[in-house]
Amino acid sequence: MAHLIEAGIIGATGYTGLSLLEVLVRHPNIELKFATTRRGDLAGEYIYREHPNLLGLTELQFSLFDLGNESLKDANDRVLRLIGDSDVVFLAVPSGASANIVKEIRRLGTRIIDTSADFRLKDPDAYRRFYEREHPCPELLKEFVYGLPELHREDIRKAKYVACPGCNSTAMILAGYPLTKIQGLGNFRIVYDVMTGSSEAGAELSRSSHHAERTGVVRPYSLKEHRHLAEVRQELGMEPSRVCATMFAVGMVRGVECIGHVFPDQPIGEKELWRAFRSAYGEEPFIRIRARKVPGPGSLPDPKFVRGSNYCDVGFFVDEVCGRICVLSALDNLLKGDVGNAVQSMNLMFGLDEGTRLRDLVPSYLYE
Amino acid sequence: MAHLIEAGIIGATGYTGLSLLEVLVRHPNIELKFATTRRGDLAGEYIYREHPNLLGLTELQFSLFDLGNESLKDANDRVLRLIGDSDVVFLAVPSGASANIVKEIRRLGTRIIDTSADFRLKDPDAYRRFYEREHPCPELLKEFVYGLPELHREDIRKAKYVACPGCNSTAMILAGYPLTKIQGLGNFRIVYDVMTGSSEAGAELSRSSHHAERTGVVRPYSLKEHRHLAEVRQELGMEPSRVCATMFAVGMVRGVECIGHVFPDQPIGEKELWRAFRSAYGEEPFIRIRARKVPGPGSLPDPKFVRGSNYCDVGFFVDEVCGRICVLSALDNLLKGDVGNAVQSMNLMFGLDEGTRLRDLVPSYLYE
Amino acid sequence: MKVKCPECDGDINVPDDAVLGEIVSCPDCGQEFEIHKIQGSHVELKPAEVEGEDWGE
Repeated sequence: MAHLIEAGIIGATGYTGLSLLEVLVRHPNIELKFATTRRGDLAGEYIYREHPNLLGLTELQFSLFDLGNESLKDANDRVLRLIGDSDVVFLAVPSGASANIVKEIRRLGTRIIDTSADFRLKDPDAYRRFYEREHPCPELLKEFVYGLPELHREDIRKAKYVACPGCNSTAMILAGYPLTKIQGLGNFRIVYDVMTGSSEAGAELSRSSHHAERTGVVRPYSLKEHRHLAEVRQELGMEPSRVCATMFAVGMVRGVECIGHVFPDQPIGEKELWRAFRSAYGEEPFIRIRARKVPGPGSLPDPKFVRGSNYCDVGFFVDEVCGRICVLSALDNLLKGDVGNAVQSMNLMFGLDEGTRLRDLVPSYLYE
Repeated sequence: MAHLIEAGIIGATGYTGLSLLEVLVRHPNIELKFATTRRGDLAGEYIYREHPNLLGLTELQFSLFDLGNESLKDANDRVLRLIGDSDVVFLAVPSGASANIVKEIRRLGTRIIDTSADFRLKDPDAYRRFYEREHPCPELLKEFVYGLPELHREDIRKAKYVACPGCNSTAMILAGYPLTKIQGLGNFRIVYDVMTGSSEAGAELSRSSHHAERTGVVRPYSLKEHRHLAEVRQELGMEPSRVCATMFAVGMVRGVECIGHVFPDQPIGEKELWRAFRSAYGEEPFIRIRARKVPGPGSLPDPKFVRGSNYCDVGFFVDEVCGRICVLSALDNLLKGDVGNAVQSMNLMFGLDEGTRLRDLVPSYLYE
Repeated sequence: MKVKCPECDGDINVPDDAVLGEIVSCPDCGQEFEIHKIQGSHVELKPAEVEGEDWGE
């Protein structure tokens, strides 16, 4: 595999695009060839005009790219050539737009890592139900591998196309996955409460993300059939009725905290939970298990301990009085919940050490 | 009943004491006779020295009072005389200290409204289990009425002693109470997740409430047998195994958001939930029902809509896919979750309009 | 005129001069309805197709 990988980002102005840039500008094996935008005012501008924190870290300029706009034929063709010459392209555009781009660039042969929801669900009906539209190219679904290395490492190594999971789904999946390995649990049902930060809403302006109205809320924003649930059910192999979740927007910018409650038919002990979590994650570079019985800082997952890193902390406890077991997880929705999975998958696809660059992202505790 | 009620506060430096002052200084029927502290440095000082927001609102000065300190006999006796001369005294001191004060001042005949946990639980064993010590005067337990007007209005009217509920318990009880009225539900089990603000930790300094370390957390701080649970079980009349809860410290100062998940044996529809919530709370001055199906601002409870007021918003929804019903509530932990119940009970005890002063606390939306 | 909300049994106030096709919403559950039939003081409602602004994140 070539030591230097030529890569590009489609949709580099959103929060996912920004987070990709923050990781890739200092990735030893990556040469960033292009970063696109649909905004005419940014075409040709330095990246750091739009992302001031990147001043001094890249001299790259934005390329205009919008397949939906015929009048931009020359600009589009220029980017298509850049894509063709690159080894991998990251897509950081909304669902729907992503599928249309994939349909167009497939013939170029470049590896694709998509951060949208378009190719996560194997079942086009699930896609229709949650995204309320027909999937533009269902025949391509089977070519994409679900970009969660902890569950699909070997497939990702061999993959040409990877679809990265949603941030909430990553948290729910990684918390619940070990339970699917416990024989004694049988057909358990899990109910999640997921608490999320404002950066999940993305860069687009909206009243619900307006600072004066977003601060100090605990807002239930998705009551039941959240689109990320379809991924959790697919990845945990559980029928819809056994996995439910409610999401809350809470007071933070970056971070997801997730708790899953299970009421098993017969009691499951801490020992068994430790066994299941160790066998699932013991060797994982980016999963840390926090399940200390003694309360205190760090005894259980909290985004405060992972923010700015690719870690997903997982944990559990047993509530004997109610015969309840709880699984928990915490991650940074822009890193392990988004571009962390993308870059981790890319490292695997190109035979690099999986933690390249990602290991250098040390979680910073005093980082609001 | 005398139009002007002479009242005092024991423990006026804590957050509960402060919140009591903020309400009582503008209560039309209250004349504040004393506000005590155990701190020598504050004895004789104006209240607004310690609580600068109250400058111009009261000329009251702190009285020194600490029964545990023999050397303060004169100061203690002076306050005991003040208590004897007053119509009602609010206790805003930690559990344990409260019970000792009650034992001492009972003979004075003044009405007592206690905000500590010492007299909330009817069963001394539950108190021992949760507070890890013997109850100092279990024989007095039966003389206290649980200070939640929505459930005990008539008893409070006639009460001499009232024990105000915990903030998290108020939220859990008010969310779950209507369900106990639905025949079809039978022996349901409810699992709560409760998200709380930093003011719940009180004025005492601690690493977990240190700003740099408290900001940006979603910290599970009580996993299972939280002391407030005993109140919820008592008030909802449910055995311990049917009520469980996990608490999270989230990014806000004031506020509690609570969600309760129930998986009924047979389906319960929205209509039945509306009937139960309307019959429980239809006439209540401080409970608003938010259960709108169309998502949007205010469709479900969120502390953002009650902060600064005595309201507890409650709501619910039905998740057909998983056969789950959810109940929710949101309140301001310093008001409806604390001094709101205390003042509401006081109004009832003295035959005043229950909403006196409390109705003037309009929830302020842009109030972090 | 008062009519029972088909969704939650709440009371919906229908203006006396309401016309067919008019949209009324339930003050409790917020569901919107179209006035389907009016016979004297008897009013029939049917759900109105309405897309709420999704406060999604």
